[in-house]
Amino acid sequence: QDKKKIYLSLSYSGNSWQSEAANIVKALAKTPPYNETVELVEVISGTDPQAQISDYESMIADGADGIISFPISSTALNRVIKRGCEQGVLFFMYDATVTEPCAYNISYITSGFGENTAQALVNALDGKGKIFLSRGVPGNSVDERHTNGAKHIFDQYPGIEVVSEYYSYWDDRTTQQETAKALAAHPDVDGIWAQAGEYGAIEALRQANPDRLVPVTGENSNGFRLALANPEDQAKGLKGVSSGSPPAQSGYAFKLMMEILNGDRELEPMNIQYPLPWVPADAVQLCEGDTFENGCNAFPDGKVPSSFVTEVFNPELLPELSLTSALDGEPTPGATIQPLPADVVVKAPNEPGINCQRCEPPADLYKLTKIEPTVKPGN
Amino acid sequence: MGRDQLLSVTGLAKRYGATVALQSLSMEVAPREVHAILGENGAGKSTLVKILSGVVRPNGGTMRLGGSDYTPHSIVEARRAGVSTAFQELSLLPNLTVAENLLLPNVSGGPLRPSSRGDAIAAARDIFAEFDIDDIDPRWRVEDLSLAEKQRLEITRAFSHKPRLLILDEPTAALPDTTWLFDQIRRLTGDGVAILYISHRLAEVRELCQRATVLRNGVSIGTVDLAGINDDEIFKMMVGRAPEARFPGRAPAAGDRPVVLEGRNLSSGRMRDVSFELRQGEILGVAALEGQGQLELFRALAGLAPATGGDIQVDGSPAALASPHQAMAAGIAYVPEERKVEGVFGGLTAAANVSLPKIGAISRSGILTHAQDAKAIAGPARAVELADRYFGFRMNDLSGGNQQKAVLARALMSGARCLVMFDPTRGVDVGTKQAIYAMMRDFADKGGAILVYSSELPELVNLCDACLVIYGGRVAAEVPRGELSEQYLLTAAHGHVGDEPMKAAS
Amino acid sequence: MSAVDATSATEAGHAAPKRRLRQGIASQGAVLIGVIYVILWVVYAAEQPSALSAYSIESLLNNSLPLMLAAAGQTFVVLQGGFDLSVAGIISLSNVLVAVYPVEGPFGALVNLAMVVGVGLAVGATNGILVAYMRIQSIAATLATMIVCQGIALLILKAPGGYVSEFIAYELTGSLFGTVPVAAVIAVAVACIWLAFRRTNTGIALYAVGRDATAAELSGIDVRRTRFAAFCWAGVLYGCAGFMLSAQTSTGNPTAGEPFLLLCFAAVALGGTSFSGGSGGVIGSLIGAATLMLMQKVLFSTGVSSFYTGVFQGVVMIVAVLFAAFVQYMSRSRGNG
Amino acid sequence: MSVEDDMTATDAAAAAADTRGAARIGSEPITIAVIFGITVLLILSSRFISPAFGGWSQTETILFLSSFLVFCSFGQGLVILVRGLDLSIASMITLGGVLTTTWLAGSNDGIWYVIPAILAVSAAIGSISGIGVTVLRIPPFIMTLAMGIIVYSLCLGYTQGTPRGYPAPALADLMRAHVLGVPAPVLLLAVFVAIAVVLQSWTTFGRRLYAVGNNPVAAHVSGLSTRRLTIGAYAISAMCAGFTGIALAAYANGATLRMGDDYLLPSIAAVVVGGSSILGGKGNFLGTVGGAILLTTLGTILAALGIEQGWKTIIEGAVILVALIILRESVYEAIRVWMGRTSAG
Ligand SMILES: Nc1ncnc2c1ncn2[C@@H]1O[C@H](COP(=O)(O)OP(=O)(O)OP(=O)(O)O)[C@@H](O)[C@H]1O
Ligand SMILES: Nc1ncnc2c1ncn2[C@@H]1O[C@H](COP(=O)(O)OP(=O)(O)OP(=O)(O)O)[C@@H](O)[C@H]1O
Ligand SMILES: [Mg+2]
Ligand SMILES: [Mg+2]
Repeated sequence: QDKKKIYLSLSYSGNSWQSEAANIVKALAKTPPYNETVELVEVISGTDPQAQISDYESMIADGADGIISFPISSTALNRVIKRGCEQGVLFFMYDATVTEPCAYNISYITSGFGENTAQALVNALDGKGKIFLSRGVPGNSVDERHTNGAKHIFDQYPGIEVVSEYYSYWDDRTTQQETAKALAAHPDVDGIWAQAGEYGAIEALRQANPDRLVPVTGENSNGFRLALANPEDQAKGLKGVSSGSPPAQSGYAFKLMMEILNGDRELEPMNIQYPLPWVPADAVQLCEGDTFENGCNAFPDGKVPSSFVTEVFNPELLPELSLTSALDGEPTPGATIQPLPADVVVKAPNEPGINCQRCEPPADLYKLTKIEPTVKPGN
Repeated sequence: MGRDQLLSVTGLAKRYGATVALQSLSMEVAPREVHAILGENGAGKSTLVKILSGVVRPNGGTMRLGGSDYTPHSIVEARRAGVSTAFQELSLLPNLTVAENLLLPNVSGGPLRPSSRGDAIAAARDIFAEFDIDDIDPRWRVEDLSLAEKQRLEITRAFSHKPRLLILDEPTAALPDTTWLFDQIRRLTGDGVAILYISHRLAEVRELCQRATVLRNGVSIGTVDLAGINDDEIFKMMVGRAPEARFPGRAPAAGDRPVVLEGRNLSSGRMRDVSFELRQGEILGVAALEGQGQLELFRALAGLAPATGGDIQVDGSPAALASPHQAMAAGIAYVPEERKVEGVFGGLTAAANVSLPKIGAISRSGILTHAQDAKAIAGPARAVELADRYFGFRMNDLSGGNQQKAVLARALMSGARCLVMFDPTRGVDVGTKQAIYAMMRDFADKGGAILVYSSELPELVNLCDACLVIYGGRVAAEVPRGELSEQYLLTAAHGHVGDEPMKAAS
Repeated sequence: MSAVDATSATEAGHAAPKRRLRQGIASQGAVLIGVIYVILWVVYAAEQPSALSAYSIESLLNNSLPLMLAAAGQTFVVLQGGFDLSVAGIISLSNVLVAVYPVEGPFGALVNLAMVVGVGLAVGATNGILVAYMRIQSIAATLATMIVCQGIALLILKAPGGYVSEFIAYELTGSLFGTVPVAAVIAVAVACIWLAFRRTNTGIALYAVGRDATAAELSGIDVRRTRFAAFCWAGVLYGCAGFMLSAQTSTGNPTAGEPFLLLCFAAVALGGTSFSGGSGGVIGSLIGAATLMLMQKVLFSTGVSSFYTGVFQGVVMIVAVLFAAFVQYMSRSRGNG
Repeated sequence: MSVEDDMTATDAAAAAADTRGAARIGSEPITIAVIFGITVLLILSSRFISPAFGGWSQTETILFLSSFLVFCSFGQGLVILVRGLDLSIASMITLGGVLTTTWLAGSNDGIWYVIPAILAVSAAIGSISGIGVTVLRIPPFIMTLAMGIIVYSLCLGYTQGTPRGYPAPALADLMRAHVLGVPAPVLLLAVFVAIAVVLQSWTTFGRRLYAVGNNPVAAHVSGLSTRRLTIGAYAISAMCAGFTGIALAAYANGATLRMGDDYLLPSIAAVVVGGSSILGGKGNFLGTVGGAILLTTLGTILAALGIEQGWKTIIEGAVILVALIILRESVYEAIRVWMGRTSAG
């Protein structure tokens, strides 16, 4: 029989986000009928673009039908991707993107994480206060996009003062240490705008003063969601919203790619937007079982580590998945692959340097989509 | 006198931090003269050499060379002014070839011009031919040369710069045979070169030099005509006290005492089939020309290069000396040949260097203080006349002779019953040599045993209870105490025993 | 660097009266890593038949060249007895410059090349002054300059982007006359320049200074100038590495140099250059770097489970070195017997 | 000149004792003093950046945050002392963290044997590196780099990419506890430094390591077991890294696989900025501690600066450079000459 040869190319592995995203793809590939029709090979290239280039070359030479990948660089891989496309290989990038037009990008990046969370923080602070920006990786285009979005909002509020801006490498522990350093200078901070690693920011606040928390916006760690929903922490001053990058993107990308490869769907290479998760404190709901059911979006303490990224599921797009898929890469017993809804694909806007090279961004780039300002800008 | 001197130095001084290496040195050297510098270890001789050759700059004093002011800022400047030097601590690069070392820093004839290997080798051959060296191949790596070969290379390199003033800092310390050197020196002085000659061997100095300047504690005590002064007077100028008897008296022969260390048919490298017996209370000498296999014998006993054939017995039972650690455990302490490479921990203090083998015993449950060090080493340091003031010095900051004393003190310190010493008095001053002889005699008298190689035959003749002569890797002669004489040892070492030339092993 | 290397060296030196000629030893490291490289190629080609296609070879060479140049530069510094961390900073900075200020055409490529060589030289010279003349330990001084370079790169380009001129991106990663990869030409050119340089006074001085700076000084070598020159050479080569990296990725990235830091030391070590200075050479490092990149291919083709690729990678590195040591040991003992 | 004149001169000089003085002050105390001096100056002057700075609470934070770097730098320093380099530190920290969270799994039970077990595993892995370096004569750079890659990959496989579990609550509590008003981790740091200083500078083991690092050939000739000592240094280094991993896991209340990455270069930097020679044989742990605290202080101050990251990075490099220039040998020489003069005159 004719199995499709699919490569899963990771940059680095070693944080919950990366391994969950990879596990989802692995679990899907083992779910019937893909277990019969897909041969999935996982390759970890490390953080060096040269290595990923080399691995892409090898995959193309090896006759891959499709490559699903978390790209290390949005630009350095373009040349090899282009060559792969010429050989008829499908390239699906999840979460991070490439600017080569012949690849499919599936990402939430364009969905406005920075501006929406920033507005949520402004709302929580009533438009004034000293805040920290806990950023991602210096010199990274995603971090740049998020931060620009956030600053676009903060700049409209003269009452908001960014007193410290530091890089936390999307990592809990680094966030904790960097936040601790910033807290040494500004123990009176009023709020923290964070990217991934936000739970570290909360730990640092607790370490500095066990009785006082401040509003924090951040991404999707389970620990963060639990804290947001915890009445004790709320009483100490914690407010905020959990948003940001969902590992589920990889599953969506994989299923879409398989549908194209199997001839079930016609789709030219394009940039596809994944919807931005949005879970304010009052929306946190604990799951009883191993999947997102009945609108639940977090797991009880002890079931998963606090660094576990909750947005692994999507009842609509990925009904096949459960906790064991995300944690161990095993298929959910009894599940079979369900087709994606026909009209699922949402085109992402252009973002120069992120998903296109020489292109114009839309005029309403930083339009708010998840939240309305409750404080009027400008005072 | 003043006008026709080649070199004149007045009031030269050099400090290193709180340490004064030279306080005030004045001297003059005439053209064609071989001028000796005499002084105890640490008196400042090498410091003078370094200043004259542009390696370090003095803190005070003036130097004039050939009538004009002389203030070299680098070794190259000094060479250009006509001063070249063979250093006490050899300055060769072991990872380069002989030819490259010889021609440094200009091997290729221009900074960006690639050298042709052939040219460099030819140039090196010419130099060797000029100075009568025919047993060193310019293509060899210096790493693989014996210490004596390195010493000759260092000297030849100094010759090759065609100096007006040639400085030789203890050139014979590692040269068992001085004929070649003396011939060259005589030829060079004949050509008008003046030579500053530093050595602790008075006999040599008398043979070569007309005048000597004596240094003590960094001060030049004066310049003397060697013809008009006897050894004791020179000694008194150097040290400030009258000399003791040169060699200690010897105990009765040790024939009936137990054998401590025995080698049977040892082979390794150039050494073939060497057997010996070393008895308690005995000092057994080893005489040999350069590279006859004596080094292999000593290294085998030290556990550094285990013998490939034969066996070694300690106290009558076979001992595996596979590493220096095992040799130490068997009670054998080694004084190595190449001090700089194998003996000295340059960055540690002299005290730490000496106490090293015994720190386990002097520490209190593993904790060790500098005070404990200093206390523990006092005895051995006194035995080799290493002054207290040097205890806190880094070894690299000590003079060559003082480093040697520290290495000797370490061997003593180790508590071994058996010392295996390769040329222990190399570079050590006249006064200290006597102290070391006395120390060795004392060690033997107290029940220890010593195997000693020396490049100075009088030492062997006067100190040892018996002597092995090694030639071509084999024991050419075993000379009992009664028959020890320099003449006899020399003949045997050249492979003539009873006027019968011996066949070399290989 | 190893505490025991020295011991074994003297043991061997004294046990074997056989004298070695320098030629043989100096190139031995390169020969051994060359053998390993060939063996890896055989494994790779056996696993992946397309490995020997012209395209495959060209792309592998293109992919390896930046690391090869970086490792070549690092070798100069390691030979004189030091470490140069600024490699990461200079590569990032060069990459960013080429991508932010692209100049089209072959002449433009020269302008861009001049820019990165200038930057490399400037940073190298700064390192040289700090290390040779101000006597700061090289690893510390170059750490500081690396950080400064990274900062400047971030100021010039905040996030990946920019375009590299077409000429650089396409001509320099293609083949001359459609047959000889440009990358191979550059690598061979660097090797030839090195072979000539090694025999100049400065080249010989480099080995001398690395082995024993005091003895080198006493032999009349200008130790400081030699060190300074080594850092300058290194800087220039890092600049070229950044240039070729830009050609390959055809964009700029302010953190492009970071992966090169450890890799280029690994390449130098694999190439048989000793970190205590004074032995080894650029050719070994070039092949060492190429070996590291080839290893990526071999790992891929053997299909080790992805989580444990690292185990395989680490073991291969160790085995490569052990193999080299074994061959050396065998050849030496045969020579003695 | 006649011989008689000389002899009188001789007698005169004979009477005078050797007045040339001895070596007085080593470079190490000066390095340590200077490096702590720079750190204190930085802390004091940081008051201009933030009014909350320059006080005890900032110092507390700095000490606390630098303790992780101090722990792993001690091992790194020992390995550098014996002419090596330990590039496996990052992975060993990760290993320590991963084992802490998976073996303890969020409970206090077994903490008494799990922690020693983690340290033992670390030490065993360090010994393998040491054996590779000494017995197999693999260059330390390659050996420890390869070992680091291997250990990292084993962690990856062991956790299947996601470290789970928590450290013991007791450990997490310890990180937050105060003893006599001082945070427990700061006290832990003090105890660690005391033990480490004694081990490196005041024990026979430390002295032997200096000897091996200073001249490995001479150490071998003097009968030291250079191999065992070197292996010991690598084992301690791995153990310190494992310990750092435990502490970090306790601090962050969990482990990640990249948790060690931030410590590799800084651990080398702390050692070298602290005055140790990267070529081995020379250095003092107090200097390393100063180096680690200096680097952390700098990070803390930069975090509080409201400027672009590019400029922050440039300032970081520049400050390190200035510190290095001040810490140069020639500066000690000057100080030593000056002290020599004043004490002589
Ligand atoms: N770099 C240095 N730092 C400190 N003291 C030094 C340094 N170099 C030499 N000294 C000291 O200067 C003094 C003179 O040493 P020098 O080497 O000139 O003696 P020397 O006369 O050559 O002795 P030897 O006969 O033993 O070779 C000694 O006390 C030595 O310890
Ligand atoms: N250039 C020099 N001139 C004079 N004396 C020096 C010089 N360098 C070092 N010393 C002396 O050497 C002594 C010790 O030096 P160093 O710091 O290297 O050893 P250490 O580290 O204390 O010894 P250990 O390794 O046993 O702990 C100091 O007391 C110092 O006075
Ligand atoms: Mg001397
Ligand atoms: Mg010391």
